[in-house]
Amino acid sequence: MWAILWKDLLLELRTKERVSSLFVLALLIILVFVFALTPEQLKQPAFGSALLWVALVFAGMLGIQRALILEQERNCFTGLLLCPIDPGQVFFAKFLSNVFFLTVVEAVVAPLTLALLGLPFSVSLLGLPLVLLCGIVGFSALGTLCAAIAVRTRAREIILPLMLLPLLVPLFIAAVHVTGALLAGEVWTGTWFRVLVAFDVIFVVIGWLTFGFVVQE
Amino acid sequence: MTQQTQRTQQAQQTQETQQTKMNTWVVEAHNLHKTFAWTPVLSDISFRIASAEVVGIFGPNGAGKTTLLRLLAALLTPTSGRLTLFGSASSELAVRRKVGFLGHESYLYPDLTPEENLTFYGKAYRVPDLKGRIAQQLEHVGLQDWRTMPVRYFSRGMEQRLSLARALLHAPDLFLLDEPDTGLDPRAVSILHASLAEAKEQAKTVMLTSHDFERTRELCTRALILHRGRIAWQSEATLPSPQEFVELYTACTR
Amino acid sequence: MDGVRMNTVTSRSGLADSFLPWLTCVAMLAALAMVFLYVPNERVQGEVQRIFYFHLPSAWMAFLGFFIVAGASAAFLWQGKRSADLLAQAAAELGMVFCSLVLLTGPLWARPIWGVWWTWDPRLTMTLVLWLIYAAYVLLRVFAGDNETVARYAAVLGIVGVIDIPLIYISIRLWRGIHPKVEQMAPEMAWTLLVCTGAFVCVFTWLLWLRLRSLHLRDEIRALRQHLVAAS
Amino acid sequence: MSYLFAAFSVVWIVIFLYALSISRRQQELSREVETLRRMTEEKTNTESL
Repeated sequence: MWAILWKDLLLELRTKERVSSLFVLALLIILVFVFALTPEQLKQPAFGSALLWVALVFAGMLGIQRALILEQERNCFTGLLLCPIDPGQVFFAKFLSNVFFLTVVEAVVAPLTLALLGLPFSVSLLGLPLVLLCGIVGFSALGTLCAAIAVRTRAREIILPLMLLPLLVPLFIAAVHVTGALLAGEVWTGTWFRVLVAFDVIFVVIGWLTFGFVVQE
Repeated sequence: MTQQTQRTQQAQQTQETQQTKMNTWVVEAHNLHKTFAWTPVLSDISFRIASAEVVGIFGPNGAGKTTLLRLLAALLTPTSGRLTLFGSASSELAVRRKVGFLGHESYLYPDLTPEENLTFYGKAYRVPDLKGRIAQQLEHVGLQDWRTMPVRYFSRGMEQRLSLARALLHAPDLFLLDEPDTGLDPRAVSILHASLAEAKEQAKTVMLTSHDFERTRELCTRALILHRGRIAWQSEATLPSPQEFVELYTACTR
Repeated sequence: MDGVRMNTVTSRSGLADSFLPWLTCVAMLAALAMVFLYVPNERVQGEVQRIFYFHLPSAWMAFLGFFIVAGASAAFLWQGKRSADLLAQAAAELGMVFCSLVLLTGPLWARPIWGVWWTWDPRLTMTLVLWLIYAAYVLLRVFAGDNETVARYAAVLGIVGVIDIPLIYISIRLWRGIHPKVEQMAPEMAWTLLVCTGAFVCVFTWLLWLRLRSLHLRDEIRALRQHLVAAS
Repeated sequence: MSYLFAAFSVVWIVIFLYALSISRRQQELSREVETLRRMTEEKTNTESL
C-alpha cells in the first residue's frame, strides 16, 4: 500500500500534472463566481463556504478522474492488480493519495479564496483545516470508488458527476453549513459536523469493502 | 476431507508415474467456466500442470487463450469451477506473489524511469534485496544504461524488454506469457528465450499462448489446443512433430 | 433443446399473466372509486388533497424499488446470479418511474396549496435526489453496456445509494422542512390510503413482472443466438 | 379541481407510457424469438435431409 502511495507521489513530482491543474481549475471556478456575484453577497460567510466547496467538488472530481486515467495509460492498473496486494489496500492507497493532493491544493486555495472574498481572518478560522480535511476525506472516499467505476465505461466524463454528485448531497450540505458557521464565527461542532464525520466513516468503510468488486474484471 | 486426501493421493500416484516426484500440482483447473457479457468464453476447462513444465496454449484468435491466462493470473475470477495454483486459490496473495505475468501491455508508468518502475513493483511484491535484484534484471535485459530515462522515451522493443524484467523481477515460480512471440523485436526474443531456458533449468513452470507452433515448439514440454473456449486437444507424454501438430491443429480448429 | 429453453418463459408466466392484470385493474378501479366517491374532502385543503392518495403510495413504491435494487444487488455480489442482477435492473427502472410520479404530482399539489410549483422541502428534495441516483444507475447501465463487470458496478452503486439514503434524509431534514405531516387521519381517509397503496403495489408488481420477463427473454434470445452460431 | 385532474392524468399517462414501452420491447423480443425458431427449424430440416 505504501508502495502505491510512494509511486503516486513520485509520478506527481515528475509530471506535476494533477496538483497544478487542480489548483488552476479551483481558482478559475472561484473567479467565475466572484464575477457572477455582487461584492455585498461575497462578504457573507454563507457564500464564502459555498464557493469553497463548489470549487473543491468540481476541481476534485476532475482530479480524481485524472488520477485513474493516468493509471490506465499502459493498463498499469492491471499491473497493480497482478501484485499481491489486497483490493482494500489498493483502495486505501488511491484514497490517501487523493486526500493528499486535494489537501495540498486546498491549503493554497482556501486562504486565497478567503482573501479574495475579503473575509476577515480570525481565531475561529483555526478550525477550518479540520473541516476541510473532513470534507476531503469523505469526498475522496466516495470519489475514488465512483471514479474506479466510471473510468472503465464509455462517456466516463459524464457518468462520474452523474453518479457522484447526488451521492455527495449530504456531505455537501453538511460541509457548507459547518464552514459557513465557522466563517461567521459561530459554533460549528454541532449536528452538522457529526453528519460530516459520519459520512466520512461510512464511505471509507464502504469503499474499502466494495472496491474488490469494482476493480476485478 | 477424506475425498480431498483421496484426490491428492490419486494425483500423486498419477504424477509419480508420469513425472518426476513432487508434492502438489502447480496448476489444477477443474471444470472452469468463464462468461463475458453473459456469453461463454471458456467452458469446461480441466487440466493439471506439474512443476517444471513448459506448456504452450495454442488456438486461433478468440479461442479464449488470453482469458485462460488472465484467469490463471487472478485478473479474472472464474464464473464457475475450481482453479488452484500451488494448492490454494488463485486469488490468494501468497499465490499471486509466485506468479509472473507478461501481457500485451507493458504495465509500466511512462513517466517513471525503469528503476522507479521496478522499485514500485518490487516493493509491491516485497522482493528481498531489491536494489541488487533490479540492477541484475536491468542488466539481464540490457537496459542498465537507460535506467534513469523515463519509459515514455523508450522504443517499443526496449519497453517490452523492461516489461519482461518487471514480470520476472520477483522470480516467479509460475510464469505466464501472453503471445510472447508477436510484436517482439529480435533482441527481445533472444532475451526471452534465454529467460525461458533459465526458468526451465530452475524447474520453474511456464505457460504461454501462441498461434505459432513452429517457433514455440522447442520450448514446450506440453501443448494444449483451445478452440471456441474448449480444450480441443492435449498432448500426451511426448509432443507430436511439427507436421503432425499442424494436421492436428487444423483438425481441431475446423 | 432450443424449444425447451424458449418454453420456460411462457410456462412460468402463466399464473402471473392471467391473474396480475385483473387484480391490478380491480384494485385500481377500487382505489379510484374510493378517492373520488367515498372519501370526504379534507377540511383545509379541499379536494386537491385527494392527490395525496396517489402521491404518497407513489413515494412508497419508489422507496420499495430502491430497497429491491439494494437487496438484489447485494444478492448478486454475494452469489453472482444473473436473475438477481435482472431484478435490480427492473426494479431500478420502476423506482425511477414512481419517483417521477412523485415529482410530477408533488408540484401539482403544491401549486394550489402553497402557491408555488416547487419548494425545497425535505421530502421533495429527497425524492429529487433519489431520482437523480436512479438516473445515474440507469444511465450507467445504458452507457456501460451489458456484461458482468457493469453488473457489478451497478450493484455497488445500488448498495452505496441505499446506504446514502439515511444520510441524505438526515441532512435534508436538518436543512429545512415544511412538508405537511400526516397527522390524525379520519378512518375514511386511512381506508382510502390503504386501498390506494394496495393498488399501487399491484401496479408495481405487475410492471416489475413484465419488465423482468422481457429481460429474461432477452437473455434467452442471446443464449439461443449463441447456440445457433456455435452449431453452424 | 383542475390540479387534481391533472395529477391523476399524469399518474395514468406515466404508467401507461411505461407499460407501452415494455410491451413494445416485448413485441420486438417475440419477433426475435420467432426468427430464431425459424432458423433452428430450417437448420434441423437441412440436417435431416
